[in-house]
Amino acid sequence: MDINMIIFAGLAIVMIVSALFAVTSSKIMRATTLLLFVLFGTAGLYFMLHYNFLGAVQITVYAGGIVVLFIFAILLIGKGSVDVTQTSIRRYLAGMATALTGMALTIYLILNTGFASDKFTASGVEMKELGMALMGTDKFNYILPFEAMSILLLACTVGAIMIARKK
Amino acid sequence: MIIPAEYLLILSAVLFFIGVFGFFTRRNLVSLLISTELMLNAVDINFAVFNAYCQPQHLEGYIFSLFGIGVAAAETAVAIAIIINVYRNIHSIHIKKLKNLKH
Amino acid sequence: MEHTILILALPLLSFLLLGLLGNRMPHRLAGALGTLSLAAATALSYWTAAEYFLAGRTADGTFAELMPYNMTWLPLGDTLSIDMGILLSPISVMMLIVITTVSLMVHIYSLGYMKGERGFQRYYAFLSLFTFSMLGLVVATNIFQMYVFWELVGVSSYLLIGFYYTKPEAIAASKKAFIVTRFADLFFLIGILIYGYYMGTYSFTPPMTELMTAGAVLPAALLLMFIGGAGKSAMFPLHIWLPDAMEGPTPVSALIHAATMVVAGVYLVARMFPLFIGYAPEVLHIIAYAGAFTALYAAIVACAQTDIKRVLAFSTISQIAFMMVSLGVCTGSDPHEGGLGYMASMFHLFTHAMFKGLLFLGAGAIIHAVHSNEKSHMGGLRKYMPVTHITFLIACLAIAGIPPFSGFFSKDEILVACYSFSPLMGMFMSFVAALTAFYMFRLYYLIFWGKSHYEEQLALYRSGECSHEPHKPHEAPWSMTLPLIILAAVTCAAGFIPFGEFVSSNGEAYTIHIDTTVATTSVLLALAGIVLATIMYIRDGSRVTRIVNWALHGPIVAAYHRFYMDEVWLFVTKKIIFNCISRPIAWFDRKVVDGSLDLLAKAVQSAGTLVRPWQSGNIQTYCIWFLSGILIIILVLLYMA
Amino acid sequence: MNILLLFVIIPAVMLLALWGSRNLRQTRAVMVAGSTLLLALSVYLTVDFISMRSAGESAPMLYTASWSWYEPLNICLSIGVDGISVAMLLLSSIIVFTGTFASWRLKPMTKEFFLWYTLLSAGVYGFFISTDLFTMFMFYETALIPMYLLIGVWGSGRKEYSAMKLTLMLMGGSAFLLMGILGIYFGSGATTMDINEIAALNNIPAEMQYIFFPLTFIGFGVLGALFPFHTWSPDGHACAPTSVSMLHAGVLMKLGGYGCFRIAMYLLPQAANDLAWIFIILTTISVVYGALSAISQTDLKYINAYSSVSHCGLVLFAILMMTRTACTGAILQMLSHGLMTALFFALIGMIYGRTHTRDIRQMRGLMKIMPFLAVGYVIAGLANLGLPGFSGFIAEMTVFVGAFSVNDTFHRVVTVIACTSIVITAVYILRVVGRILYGEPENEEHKKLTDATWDERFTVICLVICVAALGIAPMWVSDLIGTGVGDVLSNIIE
Repeated sequence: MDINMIIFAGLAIVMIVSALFAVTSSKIMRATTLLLFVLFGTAGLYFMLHYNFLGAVQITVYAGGIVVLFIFAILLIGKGSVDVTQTSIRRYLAGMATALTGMALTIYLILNTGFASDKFTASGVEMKELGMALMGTDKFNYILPFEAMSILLLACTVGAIMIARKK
Repeated sequence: MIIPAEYLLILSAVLFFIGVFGFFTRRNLVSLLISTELMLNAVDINFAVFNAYCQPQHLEGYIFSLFGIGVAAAETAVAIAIIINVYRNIHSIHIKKLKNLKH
Repeated sequence: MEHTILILALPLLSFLLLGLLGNRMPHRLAGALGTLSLAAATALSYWTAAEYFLAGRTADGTFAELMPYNMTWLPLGDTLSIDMGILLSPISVMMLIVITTVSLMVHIYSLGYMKGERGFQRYYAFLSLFTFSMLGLVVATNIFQMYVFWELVGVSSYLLIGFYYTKPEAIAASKKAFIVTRFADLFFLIGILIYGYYMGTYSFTPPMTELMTAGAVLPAALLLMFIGGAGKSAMFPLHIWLPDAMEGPTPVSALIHAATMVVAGVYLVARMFPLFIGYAPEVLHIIAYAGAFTALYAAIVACAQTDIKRVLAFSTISQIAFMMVSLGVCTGSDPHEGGLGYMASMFHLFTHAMFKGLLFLGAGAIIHAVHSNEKSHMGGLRKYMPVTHITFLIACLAIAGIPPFSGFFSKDEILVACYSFSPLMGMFMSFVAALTAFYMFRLYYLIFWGKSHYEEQLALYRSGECSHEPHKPHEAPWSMTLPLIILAAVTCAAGFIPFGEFVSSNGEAYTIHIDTTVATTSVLLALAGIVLATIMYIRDGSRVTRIVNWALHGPIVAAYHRFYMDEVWLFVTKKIIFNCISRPIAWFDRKVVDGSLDLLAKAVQSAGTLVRPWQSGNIQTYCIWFLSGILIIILVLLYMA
Repeated sequence: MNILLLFVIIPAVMLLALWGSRNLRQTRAVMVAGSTLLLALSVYLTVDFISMRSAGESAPMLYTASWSWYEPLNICLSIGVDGISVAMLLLSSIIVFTGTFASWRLKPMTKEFFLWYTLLSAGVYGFFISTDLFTMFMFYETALIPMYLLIGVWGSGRKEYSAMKLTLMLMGGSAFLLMGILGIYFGSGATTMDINEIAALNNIPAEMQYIFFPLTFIGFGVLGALFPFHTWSPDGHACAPTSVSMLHAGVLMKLGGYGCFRIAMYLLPQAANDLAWIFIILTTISVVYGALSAISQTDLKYINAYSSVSHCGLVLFAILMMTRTACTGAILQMLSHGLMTALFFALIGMIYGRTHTRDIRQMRGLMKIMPFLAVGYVIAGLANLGLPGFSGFIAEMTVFVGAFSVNDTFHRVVTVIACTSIVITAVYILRVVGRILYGEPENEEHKKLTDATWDERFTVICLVICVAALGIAPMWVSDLIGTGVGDVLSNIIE
């Protein structure tokens, strides 16, 4: 049993269990906290793939930014957010059936596709290389999406302020 | 030892469908948002995995994941703003109460 | 003969002029215009007749059939076409004379009768229209032209009956007249369609080859045409419109419903006579039996009527039936061998037009004087209205068949024809003739003899039992008496016209000779009728009358109600056609046909309601469906792969 | 420049001018100028056409032209007219012209009304000039859509219901029609949508004809008020404003008959021959049934709408007889019914505008109150029941003579049944005339009403003159339509 495998197994178990509780918990705050665990677990996976920068971003943006936003929202809303009643049993079952079928199908497909894992190198990505890719204008360079992304973020900042502003 | 790509993909698939399940069954806007985040997260994992296992010499998946995180952030910000606004107007974020857009 | 077109054109022009500009004209001008144009047409007709008959016979001893005008009006396919033209033959020329004469008399008469009426100009316009259409009918060169004018005649009759359009009875009568005749015209039309198809032409003289091959089709066509004629000529059971048509102004009744239009059916049969006699003699005999029955029926009903115009109407029906019988009893085209009826019929048509016109105009004068149609308002009028009295008497004698008045001669010929057909028919018609004499004199006595209604009312007024002073009956103005006198003169003289010289079944000259046996019997029978009427009605309430009334109470009431024929028709039309066919169809249309379409719409709508919950607006539900859909598609694809 | 294009261009220019017009006066001026121009154009076309025919021009279509529209589907703007279309164009322009005057005082939104009205007429003109299946269908739809708004907005009574019903049923019909057209196009395997060329090919397989002939015939038959698809007609006509009723009954219903003849039967001759009997039965029912229904109606417009069902049924009846005389009669009947029914609807609209009721039980003695309108109504009624001297007579007689010349029992029997309609027509016409026009006025309100205004008089007189002109001098019509009918028929009968 390889150490990588053990770490992965640990992460996987934590993530799945947290996720399950996150979507079933009747306490919103608890759900958010469990989501945080999942996000951290994801960051862990990125690190395992040697995608360190991505893992860092995952932690700062998701865990540090988004979850904080959630918590702010929950705090602002207060009591209203406690009301996390579950849906009707019919839809519950329908949702579960659909989700399980989907899951089964996807897993079946994944297992039957046969991915070639041999190209994997544990080298990770150089930050310089990444910076060049993000800012470059050549083939496989992403300046345009990058700028689009920045505009999107700006727009949604403005949008969020506009929406949340008191009248 | 290298973890087989399938394991990672299966993990992300499980996470994704948990998110789907949550999205189907939760009745609270914040909970829905949480489910959405789960799904997005699963997708991000897939991008990273595919990049790492199939096209390590390029960075498409990597950068897609990055953008995905950015978009998730933006989306959450707007969503939370909307939720707060909704709450301010109807004093509830229960989706049953949100009917004014329906007609 | 080119001037004949003017005979048609003048009344038409007068109609258009009066119809379009009449409202702006003073009454006097409108009347003068109508009368003068007709006078001109009359003069032209006489001129035409003179020219036509004086031109002499052709080599085969007949008068030539002239066709000064004939043009294609409406082409129907490659061979058939509806032509419009003028055909001059002995009977059409005779009809020209009859129509223009009576029409002129009516025009003059109406100057006085309709004086001051609202719609005076309209009245003259319609009269002109009628005259035009009737003239067009008689000069028709083919059966379809006849049908065209036949319809026009019908419509002018409709307009004139409904002239007093504020009177509910007049409206109903006009409607009835039009619809009943229209119903009969339907058969006429079908007859024409058959005729046209098998003969390949609408002309009265189809090619010999077609005639030979036609077989049983031609008699059928002719029978159908006769039904059309029966409608116009008020043969039983299509006669019901004629008595009601008396709601129109009286001169109109004289012109249309006594002298001219109602004989159109007779004219039609006479026009088609060569075909009838040559190819469908059995149809002719059907006509004879139908006519005989009608003649009897109408004569009996006439005995019980109290409205003087109704009596005259039934007498008209009866007399027209005489003409029909006379045509029907023909067995050959030679007047000496079974073809006498044709000449007799035309002769009777001619004389009847004159004396029946006279009777109606006289009745009009009486109605004008006493302001009522009912015999109870008359009586003893002979001293107040001498001219009317004398002329009316002449007409009564004529219709009763007393020599030397015209009716005697024509009726005598008819009876001769009937006896030569079968003695039974002859005796039957003689009896009807006697009945005719009876009811006409009943009418005569009721109007001119007996106690004067005016005097009774005057007495009541003087004794204070009646609050308003009755109108004193007065003799009509000269414009009304003049036509009476002229027609009376014609009635006296017309019998001596050598009618057979002009008109006969095969076109050759035929000299009328009186069959003394038949003549004697018929005169005796007529005298018997007159005597009976004299006994019963010369004074009010004679014992014989009372006995007869008591003994024959039931039949008299039945006859008064015209043997309930109107009720039967009303039942058929109102109850059966309107309530049992039209109403259900309307209901069916609204509820079933329309309803099924509405049901379709409703079904679509409820299908919509059924699937509406799917569009609940609930994102989560949509997502479930969406995902399930995708899963299913993937599964299907996998399965197929 | 093809003269026929003017029939589309003038309405288009009118639409622009109407859109730009600022007040009622300008709107009316545009309408009068445009419709007069169209009337003059169609009269010129008629005269020119007849003179060309008599000069020996024997091509099936004259003034033909074609511009390609959309190559891949072979859609062209092909135009051309034969005598039938010329007659229909003449009829349409007369109705549009008089309809303009009939809605002279229409309120509110006069400008918008005339905009839709002109669009509708453009569709009608376009339909009659085009010879391309697709273009025809397009113009057909153009004519249908404005009807919804014209009835739904400017109508009376249950207008939304009626407008919806009318539009849905006609749209349903055009769905059938579209299938039929596609069937014809693909069935013939032609590389053109031009009807004459498809007809010349005449190679649609029989089994396809049996499917697509009923579809096409019913598609047009809905518009031609074929039983049992006629129920839009009473409601639609009853609720429509005057000039729309006129245009609809007068022209639009003729599109149905024209289409049945020109497309369904012309292009699918074999099925037309074999399946005609079904439709003959249906049309015979239409003829008698419409007339019988009219007897017991109490609403003036309903009476006339059912009468239209009966008369339009006669049109379809006649074309199905497939003899030259009957088909000529059908065209005559289209002209005649178009004019008469327009006259009728115009008069009913005028009477309704005064009495505010169309219930015959509530009117009486109108002859004394409004003599002009009453006389007009009597004339219209007499024309409708087929009085010689008016157009109805010649049309009916031609139809009956033509129908009777088919020598077999079935056709004979249905012809006789159809003939009975002339009696029934007399019954319902005279019933109305006797009820509302004659008698003494009873309603005190009605006694104060006035007679027709100048524009109404003008409308009525124009139409009466047309009806009488066609009825008195029908000879020219056969010069006009004879060749066209012959060409179409020769393709059907073979």
